[in-house]
Amino acid sequence: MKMNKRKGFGISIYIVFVLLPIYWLLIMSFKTNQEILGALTLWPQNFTLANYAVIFTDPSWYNGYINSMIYVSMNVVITLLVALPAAYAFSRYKFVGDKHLFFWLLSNRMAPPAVFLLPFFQLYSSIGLFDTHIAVALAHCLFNVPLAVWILEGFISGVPREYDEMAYIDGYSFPKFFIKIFIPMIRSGIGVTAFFAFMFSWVELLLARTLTSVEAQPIGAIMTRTVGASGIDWGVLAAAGVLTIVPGLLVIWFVRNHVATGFALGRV
Amino acid sequence: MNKIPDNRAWWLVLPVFILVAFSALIPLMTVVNYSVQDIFGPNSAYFVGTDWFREVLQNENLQASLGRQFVFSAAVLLIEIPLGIGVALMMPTSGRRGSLCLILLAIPLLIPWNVVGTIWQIFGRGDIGLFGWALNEIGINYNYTGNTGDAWATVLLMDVWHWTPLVALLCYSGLRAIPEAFYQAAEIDRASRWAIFRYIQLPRLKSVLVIAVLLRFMDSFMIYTEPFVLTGGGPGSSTTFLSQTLTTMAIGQFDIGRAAAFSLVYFLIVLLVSWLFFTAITHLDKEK
Amino acid sequence: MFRNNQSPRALMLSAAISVAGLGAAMPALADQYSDAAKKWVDSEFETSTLTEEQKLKEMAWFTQAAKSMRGMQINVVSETIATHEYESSVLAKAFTDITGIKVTHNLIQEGDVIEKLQTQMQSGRNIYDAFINDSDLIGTHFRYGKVVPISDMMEGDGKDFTLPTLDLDDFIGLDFTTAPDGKLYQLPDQQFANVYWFRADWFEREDLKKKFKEIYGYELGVPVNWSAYEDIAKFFSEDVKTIDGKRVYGHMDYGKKDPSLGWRFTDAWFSMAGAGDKGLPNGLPVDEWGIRVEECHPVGSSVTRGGAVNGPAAVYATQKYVDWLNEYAPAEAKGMTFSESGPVPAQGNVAQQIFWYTAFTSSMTKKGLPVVNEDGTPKWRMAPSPHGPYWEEGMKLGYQDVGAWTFMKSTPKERRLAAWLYAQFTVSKTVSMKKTLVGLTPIRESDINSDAMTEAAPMLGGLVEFYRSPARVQWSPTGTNVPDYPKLAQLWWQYISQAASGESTPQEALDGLAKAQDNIMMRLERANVMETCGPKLNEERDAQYWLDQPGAPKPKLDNEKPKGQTVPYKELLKKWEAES
Amino acid sequence: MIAWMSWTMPTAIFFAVIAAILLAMTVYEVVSPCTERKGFLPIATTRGDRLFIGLLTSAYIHLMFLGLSEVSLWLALGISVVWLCILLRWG
Amino acid sequence: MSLTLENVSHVVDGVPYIADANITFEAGSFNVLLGRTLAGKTSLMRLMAGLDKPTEGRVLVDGRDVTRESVQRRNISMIYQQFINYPNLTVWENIASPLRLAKMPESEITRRVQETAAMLQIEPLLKRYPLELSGGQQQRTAMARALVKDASLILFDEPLVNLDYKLREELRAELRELFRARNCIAVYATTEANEALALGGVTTLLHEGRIIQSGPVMSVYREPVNVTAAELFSEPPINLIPGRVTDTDVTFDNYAHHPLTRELQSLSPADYQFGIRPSHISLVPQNEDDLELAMTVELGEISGSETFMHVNNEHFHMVLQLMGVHEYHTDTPIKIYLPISKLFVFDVDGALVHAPSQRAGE
Amino acid sequence: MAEIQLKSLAHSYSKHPSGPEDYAIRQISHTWHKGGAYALLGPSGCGKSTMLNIISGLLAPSEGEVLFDDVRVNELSPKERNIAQVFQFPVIYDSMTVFQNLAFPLRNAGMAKDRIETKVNEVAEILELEAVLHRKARNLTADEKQKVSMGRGLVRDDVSAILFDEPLTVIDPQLKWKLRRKLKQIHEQFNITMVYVTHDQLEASTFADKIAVMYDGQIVQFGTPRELFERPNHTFVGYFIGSPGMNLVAVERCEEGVRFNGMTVKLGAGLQSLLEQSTSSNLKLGIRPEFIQLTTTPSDDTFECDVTDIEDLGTYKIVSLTLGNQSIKARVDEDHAVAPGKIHAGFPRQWLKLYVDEFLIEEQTE
Repeated sequence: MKMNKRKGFGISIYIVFVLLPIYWLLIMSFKTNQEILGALTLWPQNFTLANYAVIFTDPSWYNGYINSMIYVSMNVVITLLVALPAAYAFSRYKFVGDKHLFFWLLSNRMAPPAVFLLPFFQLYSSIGLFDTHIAVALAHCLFNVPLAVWILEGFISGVPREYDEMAYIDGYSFPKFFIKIFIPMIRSGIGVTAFFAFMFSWVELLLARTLTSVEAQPIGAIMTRTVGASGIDWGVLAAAGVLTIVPGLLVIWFVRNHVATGFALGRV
Repeated sequence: MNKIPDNRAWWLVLPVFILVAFSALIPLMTVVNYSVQDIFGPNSAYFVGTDWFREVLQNENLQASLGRQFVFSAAVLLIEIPLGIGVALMMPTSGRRGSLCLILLAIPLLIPWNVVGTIWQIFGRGDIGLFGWALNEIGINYNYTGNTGDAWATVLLMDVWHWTPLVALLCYSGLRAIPEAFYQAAEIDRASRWAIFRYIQLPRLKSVLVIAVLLRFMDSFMIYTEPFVLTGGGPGSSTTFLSQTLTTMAIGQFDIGRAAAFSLVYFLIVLLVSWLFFTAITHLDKEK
Repeated sequence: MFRNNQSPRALMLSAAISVAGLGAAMPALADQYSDAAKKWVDSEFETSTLTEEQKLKEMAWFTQAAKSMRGMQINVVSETIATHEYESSVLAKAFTDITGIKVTHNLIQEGDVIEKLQTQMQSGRNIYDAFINDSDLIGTHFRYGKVVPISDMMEGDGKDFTLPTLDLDDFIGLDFTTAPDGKLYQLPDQQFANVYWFRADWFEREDLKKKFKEIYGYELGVPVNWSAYEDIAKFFSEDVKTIDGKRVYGHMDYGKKDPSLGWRFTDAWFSMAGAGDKGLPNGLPVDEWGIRVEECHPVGSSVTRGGAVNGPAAVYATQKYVDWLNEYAPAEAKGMTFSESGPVPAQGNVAQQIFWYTAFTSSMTKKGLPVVNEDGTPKWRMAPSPHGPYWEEGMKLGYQDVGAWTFMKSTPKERRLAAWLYAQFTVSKTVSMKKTLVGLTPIRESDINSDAMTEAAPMLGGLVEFYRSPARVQWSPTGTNVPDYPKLAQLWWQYISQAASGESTPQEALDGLAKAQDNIMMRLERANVMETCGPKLNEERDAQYWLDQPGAPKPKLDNEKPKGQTVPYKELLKKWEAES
Repeated sequence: MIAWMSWTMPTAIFFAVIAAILLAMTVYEVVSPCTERKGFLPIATTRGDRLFIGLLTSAYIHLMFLGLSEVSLWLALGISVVWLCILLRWG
Repeated sequence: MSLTLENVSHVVDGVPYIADANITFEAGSFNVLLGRTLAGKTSLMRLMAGLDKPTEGRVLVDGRDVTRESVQRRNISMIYQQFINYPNLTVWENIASPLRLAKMPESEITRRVQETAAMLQIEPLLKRYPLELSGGQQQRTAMARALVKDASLILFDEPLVNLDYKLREELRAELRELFRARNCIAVYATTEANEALALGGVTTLLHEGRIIQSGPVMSVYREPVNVTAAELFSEPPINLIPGRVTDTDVTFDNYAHHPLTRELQSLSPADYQFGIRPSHISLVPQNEDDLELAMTVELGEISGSETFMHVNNEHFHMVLQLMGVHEYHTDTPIKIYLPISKLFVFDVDGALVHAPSQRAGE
Repeated sequence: MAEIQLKSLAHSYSKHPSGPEDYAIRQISHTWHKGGAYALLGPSGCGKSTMLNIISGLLAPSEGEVLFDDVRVNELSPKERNIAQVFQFPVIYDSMTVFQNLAFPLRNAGMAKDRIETKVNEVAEILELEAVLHRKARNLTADEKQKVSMGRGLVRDDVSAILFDEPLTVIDPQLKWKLRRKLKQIHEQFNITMVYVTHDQLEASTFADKIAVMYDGQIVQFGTPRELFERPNHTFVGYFIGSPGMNLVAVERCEEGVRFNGMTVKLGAGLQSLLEQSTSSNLKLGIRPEFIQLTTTPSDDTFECDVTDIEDLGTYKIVSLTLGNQSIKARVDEDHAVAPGKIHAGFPRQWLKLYVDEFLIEEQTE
């Protein structure tokens, strides 16, 4: 029991460490720029929602969130759609070049993004996808798909092959088995994978910014407008920052149990 | 479980292959093409052969940032992996409190990287940031923008703040996957807390740790946005890592050819390290 | 790529208009566009140098000119300052109402604007239909040939789309956007300068004046040279230290390793110190970047090639920047970017700033700030920047940024012309007065001299006076000597930051910078990608050879700190008024 | 359409060679699948592994030559080819 | 239908899993594959099901080559050692799933599911999910799913091994009942000789990937073709004693001499291995020519109704299976009697030379 | 080594049990004597593992007390109770070698190096693990792993007791024989209190001197294998022990004894009077298949039956009979010839048991 108390204390300290910077961002978003730059205050002296009002009343602001959410969702869907069969193949079959393909997929996470930006821009422009959500979604697949395949492969390996065989024996065709039987069985894995895909797509900015100009502009790019030749609009920046956390919070809320229990079956 | 040899599995992998090949191979080939030319715009390029590679390899600034990069990645791994394991061990194992911990811990992971940089940039400032202010209040002369040591500490602290939850999350789920019987057996065998960790938890965390270490290595080796927003690589070039040098070159100066050569060298380094690591781990598993 | 989303209703209307135009003697039938024009003119653009009738006529011209483009959607982009925010949220809407062309005026960080522009230039693919970017790129634009010169457009395909009442001569910044070939490349949209800023109220305080005189032997006033600035900085930071119980500083600047640190230098710092040659708007043959040109061909920036980037004057200027930042500015300043440091003087603890952008004027005149009086008048004033010991009469004294409309050849013609209409709209006399009052970034002589400006003058701390004086021509942006602004400008912040942090000495940092600059120019020469006036580097020769030549690079002065010189603000004002 | 990729003859040849090697190896593998074996490398490898190791080390050999010497790269290429053969045969 | 494996071999990564299997299963037969762990039982079943394709050889159904036919197109069922059910479907849906896939009318599905569930006594569980059930119930569900569709080939891969002893006994009995009336091929893999005996039918012995014997259970039991077969099909394992037959007598392991009586007389002089089942050894002489051996008790194990006595001397170790409860303490000297008529005789290579005959009246 | 006493032990996994069905263990009082080899036999879900975990201290009982040598140990951890336990599925420390695995509990107790060495080698020899002693435990086969797992329990000779939780589940049948023998030997050698949980009567009776049969959270009989076989105290014991289990026939009272299907079974006077003391109508007669005598000739105390099935199990046969509407199984020797058709079955009086409310009633003789 003593142990548990010590643990509780330790984890509390760590969570405070995690939350403090976020707290600071949060209270900043409720302060006026005047107060932010003036004396240091631990909570807003003149509580204001004006910073949020700026974002919520201006479509060119809030559209950024919508754009980001659109391409992130598209990315999650595409990632899962292509990664599931591939992970299944890697987990169940041996085929020419499998291990090399796997490592090659993984190696795409290792390519430094900066230099690939211009080719990416050229590539998507040349097929007329510049400034579309799908372009960003596809580009993010580059680093999300390999990870998804990796994670899912672990989960799928945790499901005995007998399930597949039994389904075939029962007369299921592969697609039908996959959709009706298999996917529900590894839904925790899918939840976890979706979480990771969401996470890495949501936080990425370089590619998203390069591949868009107006119609699909991500929030991260719009946020930079708080920095101008006449100073930084700290309050709005903080409010925008706080709002970028919200979708993530919702997602983690939905997959929390999968993350806790899901991995038990998975790659680990 | 034995895998069935069947080349038809390629059909299942094909979508991934096409998708990734489209997004990876074409740009990669383009980058290779760029790397032997001095590019100024469409149709205005000058063939330079391997000059860029030579320059990149012999450039002292780049070597210095490579060195810093390795130090940074090593530091990140050395801090975050043990800390992440520690946090995972401390997390409540079940129930509402477990979920709550999980959600709170995951927050930093879900914040866009530029916002992470911004948060710490503010948080660390001596005048308007709680952290910098508090340190100065208790008499520590802290200024992350002026002092190299402080800058490093802050960049590391930020990275630890940002990414330790990932390690913790992975480890947490890894720990959940250990059957209760192992703890029972250890208890029966009169194992100490340390022995339980050393002989039960740690070995069973190995596969998640592989993921964690690989991800953390790759991502920390390519870290750009957060330290750029935080310190801009300064003071001087003390926190200028490879990726920042590269990004400045590629999308600041649009010095595409040189940047391409640079990034290929960079890519080869990451590839080698990751491959060595990957191979070492997978082969250790097989070893009798 | 070109999308024509003309709605059926718009089609019908335009048909109706043309029928009306054919059949009736009436100049124009009331339609939705003229209604909109009237509404906007009455409600938003009331203050103007034009009469109501002139304004409506101008607007009617836009409606008419845009007829064939109705329903089109175009995207333009600019950085974030009050002026552009006004354009983005008000003018774009007004333009859409009046012309039927849908404009999205996107606002992003300045660095991102340049990055997008670069991407478009590098790829030849259209990203935005028009950019508002600083005229600093003039040297780049005219050399690479990827930009449509405005003057060509006005005579060529844009002839029918050029506003008859545009009145180019009325613009004050045309020099900056005109290349050596005599063509106008960009259309000014907003401009601001960097000047000296100081707390006039403190400078008037008798106790302080007395104390200063005691210590330094001359009057406290607007510093004319850097020696005086340094003395005053030292005075407030070390001798006065606190005013009314508050810690005060005699200097404010910024030093974070960030692209904006480069602006700090490329904008005018060396020219203020006197590193370049005489000449307005930019020094010739050596400009404030330290780049020497011969017949428009850049020939080098190292002293050994005849440039002045690492000459004694530049080293001196850099040294002063570093020293003052370390000794007289608040500690946080070292970690700030341009945008972060800008609002700091508004907090009321900075006595003077040598390098202050007038873009901050509006944010520093807000009521309730420590630097604003009860009646709304500022406690501060702006004045001409002091100059360094190497400076000579006839050289530029500061930086003036002209954000100007730029059109790329890679933009499809239809879209470019639609954007051209919008660009003219944002600078037309109907709207420019109002825009100037909102953003305080005047571009037209007529606006500057208007009654409205006179009325606003007391609140603006000398802004109006500055723009009305002929001295303003001493403030200019980067000139045509710089062959590739984006590539070269990126070098500056990286090398300067080494000096700022003490990692290397100013001399070492500038040597590196000069070498890197020459290197890039050498590559430009090698690849021979510039249509005109490409770099042709000089052979390296002994530095002394160049130092011995007249003009920049100038040899090191024996005494870099002459006696401080100040001038009372009132006298300065009188001088400006007298000249105008 | 592909002008933007800035192809040059040397890089085109380079990719063609790589593609040819991969194709050949794939055909070889399909025709006669190989099993893991242990040669002088410290780990058991398949043919494909050895090819990968060979290509990666060849890249490093070239970089080494570029970074440390002014010797012609043809030498590096020669060494790499020999090394690749040794590796595939005995690795 | 009949199922024939013709020269079937299965090699994975150079390791032979099944070597040259030739066997035919007749319609309506109940077949037991008996072999130790890793003997190839599962591999053989997978080949029969079509889950794996043989490296060599053919699989014939009613003489038709189906070697390359996909699993889905064959009408088979399989029950695994692990309790494999679709975890996301209810028991009802689990059982109904093969029928639904066969596009059977809903009323027919309902009828059949009810019927099968009743047969396996899982009607009260139909609305539950498999993971909420006990192991026995899960396996019953799996069986129901396998039985509901009238497959022509039903494969059982050690289905009872993870269940309680008593439950195993019951299900085994039920299985026998269930298959009595069916006209399909049932193949049942097990490692336990007793299970094979209890199930009856045709027994096939599998050892290291090879089929070593196949035939009606009692004939295989009574006449194992070689030592391996005898060892496999005996629990506790058959006792083996090496011996040398000369013209006059037989010497067991250079130790116990015995005159050549009864069946032994027909043996030509050579070295042999003699086998005797534990149940045939007794503690009291039953015939005068019983081989008497003096042993010491090593361990007595008492099952419910039997006692397994482990005895040894310096030459042999033997197991006796005695009816009833016998309590002997360790190290008690004891005499045991081996009836000569119950001896199995194998040659030195292990091939059967002689098997004891059954009493008349069988 | 210790005597383990359970006092009115009860356990429920739910926090607020609402009725007896919520209890995994219901009110058990029981004593395991010092140095005995015991088995805890029962079907899955009867609560036997729960009880084992309560004894070892992995689980705290909801009610009742656990005493070791008369000392209450409810609050003590397994470590403090000094108990060894072997689990159903092998639990090995897979990063260690077999040697390290076996030495682990000793090292944790701080034993001297050379003593550890001897002890481990001793146990390894018993379990025939010498060959793999220095291999990584991860690479062992399932039964080797389980041997290691058992070895870790056996290596400690100072323990209060060793508990086995169905340790042979994963072991190949051929090996089970060996290991059972090993365990028995080990017990005879070390004389440690051992409790062995299993659902397999053979394992239980092979291993244990006395067996506790658990059913539905209770111990229904505690006795020697012979007692369990010959005198099952509860119908469940009758059913569970023996293969096949005891034939149980529901009967009703009649004047001379009990009756079913119009057939009367006479009871002795003692038994008759005992029966009369109870009013319950839940009466069953039980007889083991082994004790049914089949003859082809009828006699006084035989009943005529139909043979419905004959199962030849090699060493014996099981004959299924119908007597009236009751089906009964009889077990006969392999050499005993039985033909389908009519047969006569005799139920020897001494093996005929009467159960009232599932429990045995018996005359107090001998």
